[in-house]
Amino acid sequence: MSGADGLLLDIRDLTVELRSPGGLIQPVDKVTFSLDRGKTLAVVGESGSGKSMLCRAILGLVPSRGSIVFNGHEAGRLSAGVMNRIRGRDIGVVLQNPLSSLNPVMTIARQIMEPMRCHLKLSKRESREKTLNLLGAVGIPQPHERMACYPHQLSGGMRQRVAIAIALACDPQLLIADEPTTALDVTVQAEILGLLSRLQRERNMALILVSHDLGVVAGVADDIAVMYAGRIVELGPTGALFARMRMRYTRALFDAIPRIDEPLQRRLPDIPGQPPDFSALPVGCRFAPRCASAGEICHREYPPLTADNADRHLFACWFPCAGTEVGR
Amino acid sequence: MNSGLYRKLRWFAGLCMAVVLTSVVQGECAPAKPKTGGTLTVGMELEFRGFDPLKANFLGIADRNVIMAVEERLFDMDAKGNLVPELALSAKPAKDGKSWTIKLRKGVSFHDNTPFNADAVVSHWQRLLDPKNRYFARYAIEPIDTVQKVDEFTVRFLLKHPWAPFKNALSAPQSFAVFIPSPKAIKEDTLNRVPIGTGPYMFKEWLPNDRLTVVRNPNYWRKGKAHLDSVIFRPMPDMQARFASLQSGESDVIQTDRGASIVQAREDRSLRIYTSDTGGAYNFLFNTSRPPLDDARVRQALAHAWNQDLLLKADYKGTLPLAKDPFGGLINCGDSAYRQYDPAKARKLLAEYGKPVELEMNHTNTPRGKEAGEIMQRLFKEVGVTLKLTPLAEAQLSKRGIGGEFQITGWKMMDFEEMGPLLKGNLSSDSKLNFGKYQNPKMDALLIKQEMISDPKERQKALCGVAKLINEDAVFLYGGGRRFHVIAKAGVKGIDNIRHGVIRVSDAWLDK
Amino acid sequence: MSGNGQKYLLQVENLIVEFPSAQGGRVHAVSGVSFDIKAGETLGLVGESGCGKSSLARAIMQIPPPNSGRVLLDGVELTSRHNRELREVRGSFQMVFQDPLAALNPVKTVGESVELPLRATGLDKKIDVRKVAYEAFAGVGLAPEQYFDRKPAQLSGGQCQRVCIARALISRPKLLLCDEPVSSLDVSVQAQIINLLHDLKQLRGLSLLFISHDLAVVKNISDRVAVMYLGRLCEVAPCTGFFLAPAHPYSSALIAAVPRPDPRQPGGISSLLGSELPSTITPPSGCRFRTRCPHAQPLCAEVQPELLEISPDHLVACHFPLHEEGRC
Amino acid sequence: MADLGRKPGITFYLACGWLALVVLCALCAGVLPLHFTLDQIDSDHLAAGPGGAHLLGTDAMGRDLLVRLLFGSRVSLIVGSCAPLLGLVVGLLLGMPAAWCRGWSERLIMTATDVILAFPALIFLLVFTAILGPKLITITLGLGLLLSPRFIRVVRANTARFREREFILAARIGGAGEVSILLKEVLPNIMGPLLAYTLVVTGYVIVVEGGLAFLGLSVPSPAPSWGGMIAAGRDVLEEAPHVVIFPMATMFLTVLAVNLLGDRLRGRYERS
Amino acid sequence: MVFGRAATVVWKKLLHLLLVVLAVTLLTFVMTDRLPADIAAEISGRGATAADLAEVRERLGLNRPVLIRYASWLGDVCLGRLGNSLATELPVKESLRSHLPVTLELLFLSQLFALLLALPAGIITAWRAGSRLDRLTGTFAFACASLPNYVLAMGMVMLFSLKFKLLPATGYTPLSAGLAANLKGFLLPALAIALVEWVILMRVLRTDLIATLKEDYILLARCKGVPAWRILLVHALRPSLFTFITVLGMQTASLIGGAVIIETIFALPGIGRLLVNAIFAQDYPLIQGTVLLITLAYVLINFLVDLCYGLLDPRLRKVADNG
Repeated sequence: MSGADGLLLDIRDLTVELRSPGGLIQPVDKVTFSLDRGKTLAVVGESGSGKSMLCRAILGLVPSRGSIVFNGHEAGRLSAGVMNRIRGRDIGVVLQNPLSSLNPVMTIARQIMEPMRCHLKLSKRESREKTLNLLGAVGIPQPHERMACYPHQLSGGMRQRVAIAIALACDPQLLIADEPTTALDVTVQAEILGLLSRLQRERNMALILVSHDLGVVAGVADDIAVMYAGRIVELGPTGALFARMRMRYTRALFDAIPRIDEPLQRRLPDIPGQPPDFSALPVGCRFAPRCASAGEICHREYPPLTADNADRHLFACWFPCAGTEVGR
Repeated sequence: MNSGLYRKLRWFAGLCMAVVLTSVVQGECAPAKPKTGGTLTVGMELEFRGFDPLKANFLGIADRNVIMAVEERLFDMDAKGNLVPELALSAKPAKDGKSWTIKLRKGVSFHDNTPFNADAVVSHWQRLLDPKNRYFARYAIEPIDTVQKVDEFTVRFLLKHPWAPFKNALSAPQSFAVFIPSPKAIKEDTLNRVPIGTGPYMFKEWLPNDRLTVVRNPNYWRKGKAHLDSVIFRPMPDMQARFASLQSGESDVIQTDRGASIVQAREDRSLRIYTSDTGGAYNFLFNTSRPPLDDARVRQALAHAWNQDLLLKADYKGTLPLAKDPFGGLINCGDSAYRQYDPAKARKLLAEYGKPVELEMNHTNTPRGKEAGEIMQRLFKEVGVTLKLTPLAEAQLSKRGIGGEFQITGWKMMDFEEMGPLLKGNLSSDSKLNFGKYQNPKMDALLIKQEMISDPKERQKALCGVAKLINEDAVFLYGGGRRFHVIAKAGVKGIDNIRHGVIRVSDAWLDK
Repeated sequence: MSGNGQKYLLQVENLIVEFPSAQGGRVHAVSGVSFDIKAGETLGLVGESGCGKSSLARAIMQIPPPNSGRVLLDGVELTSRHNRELREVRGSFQMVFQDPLAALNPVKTVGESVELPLRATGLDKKIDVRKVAYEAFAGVGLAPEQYFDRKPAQLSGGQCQRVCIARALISRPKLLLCDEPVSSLDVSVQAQIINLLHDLKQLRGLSLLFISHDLAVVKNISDRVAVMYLGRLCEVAPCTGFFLAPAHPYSSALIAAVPRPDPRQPGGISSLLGSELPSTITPPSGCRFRTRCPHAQPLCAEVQPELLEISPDHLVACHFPLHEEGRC
Repeated sequence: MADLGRKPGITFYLACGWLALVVLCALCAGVLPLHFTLDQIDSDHLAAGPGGAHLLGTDAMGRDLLVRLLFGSRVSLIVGSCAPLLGLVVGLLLGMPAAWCRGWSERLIMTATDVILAFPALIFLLVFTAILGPKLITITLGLGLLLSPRFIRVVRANTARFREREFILAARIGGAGEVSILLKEVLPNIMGPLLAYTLVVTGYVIVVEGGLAFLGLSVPSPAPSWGGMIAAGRDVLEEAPHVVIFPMATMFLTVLAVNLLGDRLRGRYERS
Repeated sequence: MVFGRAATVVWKKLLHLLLVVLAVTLLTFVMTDRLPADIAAEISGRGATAADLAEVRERLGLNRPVLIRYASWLGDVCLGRLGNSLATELPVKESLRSHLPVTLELLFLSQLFALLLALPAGIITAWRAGSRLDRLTGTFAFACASLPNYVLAMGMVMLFSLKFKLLPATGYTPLSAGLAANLKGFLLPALAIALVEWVILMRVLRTDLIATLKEDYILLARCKGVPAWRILLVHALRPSLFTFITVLGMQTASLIGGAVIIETIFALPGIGRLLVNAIFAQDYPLIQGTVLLITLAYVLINFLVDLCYGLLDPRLRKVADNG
């Protein structure tokens, strides 16, 4: 990673432990990664792999172990009040479903102004002005008129733009976007992704982009972390990762995507079975039960997250793929 | 919660011989000098009906108190049965007994400044006597033919025949007719809601179901009376609420017949209890026109199965006297052949009757009515009689009673000191008021005899004969004698006389 | 696949669906749509959310019947049938919904749900429903012994969708409508379901109406594609030609918007669709796409373009169709 | 509210135990070896305190409180269970079609519902009991009818939630008729919340029956009811509070137990 | 066109409400006619004969068929006349006017107390759902809900009025006699009602609030770093008030004629007692007038609740949004 001055977020052995009907579970298990200012990290995995929980842990919304160093401060040691100040001011959040993540009974202007007024103590006029700018910046036409609108008066894409405006209200250093396009149409999805990466570049924000679709993040992420059953199984710069997918799960995930540039009526190579239940995790590699190339050791011992050589491309697999380039 | 007391004393005003047996006062003697000022709050059993005789028809137990404060009679009657002048000065009968000449007081005026004179008296009485006006209790004053003005302050009552109870007709506080209202109020037809008289207190306001307020009449002709600034009459049908209001201080004096309150008040040194016994009784009417109650044996059996003592003990906590006759002790008839509680005898009589007996009783839907019903149900059950209970609202109970739609019904005999006319009305074969449809020539004969005879002793004998026959033939069952109770704060003075349940606020004063 | 002599399994003629909107006014969900599906053919129906795809599907299923227009299945008119008659032929056309969990009664076991079509039509007196249902479970790749008596909440999304497919197929339909059957599923599971549909199609000779907003998925499974915009069809074409050379500007924009899982070829951004979908209560006059169309001319506002054949089997409703400008 | 979403706690078992006891008492009141009958008057012990021959004492009329409490539980339980059940049945019969059919039938049913809701309940009960006589069945019927609009509303609201649900559409596509959809698909789904609501109403009805006793509208004598005992005991509240306290405590505990169960049930369905 | 639709909605609503009022009053007429009680007997008293009763009935016009009497009553109502009570001859309007303030004040105070208890308790228990505080509040609430209000009233009178002599046991002091005295008289009855009613309010609020707190927009608000109190009061409370408002409306509506027992125990001259007395006496004009008042109040409250829905949720403001 580049110099310490560029380091914004450093996470070591982050573990989330929750009570569930099936007993104590760890939806996030010893996750370690770091993120530089102005960079984009994509976290990819199937639903239930612990991606959203990881985001909440970073935000301090769920109790966690391990260390989170944000901007030089160890977040784990910060009090709830300070955490509250960091949330919304230094870290902005965009949630998956724009239909449900905006308060239906508040005008969008109020919702965007709220963090400014809470954190930056802006006056009503200042915050109105800033809101107008923001609405323009996220591409909402006629922002003046839209200010007084309620969320239900906007389309899904517009709502997600509003949600992004809320996240950007206090000019955060980090934006966490938790599946920001999953609930949207393909057409809108492209726009929102484009918008996010444009804003990220313009504002030199770091971005954590969570998605279940490797294809979606390919174009925007600097780094990609693939999660499976609570753990990061592969982590590396996008280019390197796409060039050589080492972990078999990553590869399978990639292959399962139907592609418009593929021939018609191709049988998709799917991953058999289901992701494991957190309350009954398999011993050894968690992907082993679904892995075609699993050997005896895979069922016995968890593979460490390591790199082949000194590069930043880490993966956790006893029998990594040969590393042929993916794609056509 | 429309109280069973609603109807407690609602009957036509009557003709009474003024004999008051007791007027017991518990508590220390009142100091001589009344103090002036203050507001007295009186807790009443019922909401007021109104004060126009033609509209309200009869004086309820609550109305009596108000009307006595606002309007006045020509005469009051003392405990010995002598007339005591009020608005009149004197009353002289003619030699033939067929007319009375009455001198009126001068210089008195009504609260609306109309002068009190012969015209006021004549117009009031003539209004009630006019058949067109259908005054409900006109038959009670029927012997009066007409009332004439002799001069400005003299009136003459012309009677159809000599009539001994005339003095009662002029003074009985149960009767609407005795109170002289303002002729102006009658003319303007406001009397029913705004009573106007010559009395010590003037009507101020009436908020239905909440309060009726009267204030002192500054121009009251009897100087030295009307000590209070104002009196608030508050209808509180709920018995417990009424007593609670006395205890917590919202009321100064209350009417009640609730045993528990009276017993509790006896323990409370800050409270005084005033009682007054009179004629009449609580009773349970049998409908004797229908089987099985047309059979005297069945009625007698029920009389033996009934235990009045138990009712008085359980329901009234012993605060009512046992009734064996309707005279409230005013006439001593011995035991009047009263049928004692004797289940064995009852069973025997029923066995003689031979058929199973199933009955239904109407009672008021109040705790009191229900309790009486439940006691009777249990007692009858012990002798093998099934009693079905039908709780009814007061108006329903009345309607069914009057219409004869009942087998047994809770009822009351009104609080008269002279019970003769009432008994005649209730028990004569041909009477419209004979709701039990009781037919007995022997009874008819006795009733006519008591009316005709003028010799007091013979008359008493005849009345005792009636009382005895009631018990012998088991015409109805007694549910306790009439005794009025008033509970007051110790500081309330001058209310010792509570005859017929009336709290005479004209004499009352506060020693606070 | 061509040939006029071939029998149409489904014919939809001038279908119109309107309903009162919650905000007042009438929603013109489907405004005169006609198309047909041949036996054994798969038609992919594509469009943004809110374009009337689902309304169209439900109108074809007669839940509720359309306001006007005809639906013929195997030459038999469905629209004029009464409830009872309709119920008798329900078995021959079935549907799979978008949200598999919502499409299953939460208090019943999935087995009961699968048996329902047989029991509802009174077949339970003639055949062993349980046996048929077990077979149906096996047919969609679920072990009946393991899953038959579970409640929907105890299954994963993919398993629920398999159950739904089993239910749809138990009455041996000729036509299967799939209303976004994979859009709520993870990529890996999506691939499983698409493959399953592929297999079933081949095994049973099913005809499919496959509705999706994801062109990549549609391309993977369809023989022909129909593009829908604001209640009208823009283009109907065989897959081969369509993806090579879309004729309608909207089709072209849709294809351009599909993300490509390749960091070197980000794509997925289409400036055409920046503006919002117009209201379905007051749709634009003439060509409904004209408000977002880069090639709109005054004529487009006045005359509604008809769906015309520009090459064999390739129909397009545009005054100014594109020529060989499409991508891929 | 207690122990929502957890394993049943001690309160839950206590509530169940108490209700079981009350039901048992109501069932066995006739065969228990009691020294007194329910209307037997012990004139030597009027409003006697607990102890002696009368375990819980006697009421103002000298009747054994324990015996009356036992028999009173029958009335409270019958009214408390039958009236809500009647309301539930009416609610299902009218509420489900109202939610399903829409149009004029819905408007008619909802207007009728509003009429009953706006209609002063007292007039209804007074007239009802005045015409049919204050019998247990009359009161149960009357209360049930009065409750039915509330049930109709709850049923309608719960049913309407499923109108557009996809599994209902799926059943319709599967060829199921509307009646069978209502009965087999919707009913099992709304039964849970409805039962929870019924339990809450049960507690309410037990209390209301007592209120009717205050107005003299309760069951006919000699059958006792808890509410009737409280109303009657009010007369001797100051000198013999136990006459009120025992039936009050019994009613309190029963209603509390019912409420606790209802809430637990409600909590269960809310989570799912 | 949009305006036309809005107008139709309002007209439909008004028609529905008018229908309710008509149906309720007609039903009242028919039902009270079936009452075995008899105003004639009430007026005539116990000494009356059958002939007297018949005469009174004739005079009051009670011999006419029910529907005719209803029609003439309705006609009078349209002209603004409610007639006079048969029993007291007092204008029905005046009776209502004198009883209504008591009921309204009782209603207002009891609902105020209920709100003061239910709102904070509902919010806190929802926020800390499952905590010890939640369970404690829940248990206390259940205890309250399991006590009939008449028992509560009896107990409070014994304690506060008779034992400690803090508050009056009965009666109504008009506002003209001073606010303090007036409030003192209403404190116990209002509390007796409120202590039972707040529970159901609190429970629906808690349930809805818990559901709202699980919403994504609450999560987003937390992500925005909004303080807890603001999340509860600004974000979560308003969307959670629907059932709460509905229940509040229903409770309030039922209190207008339904607080008979409390009014009796505290000797308050309210609408409930007026109605019961009128029913027992079968005083048609008074019954009808009171029922009309109660129904109108019900209708009005329903209307207000509907209005509140619109205020609470902009999605329900059908009319305004369609520019």
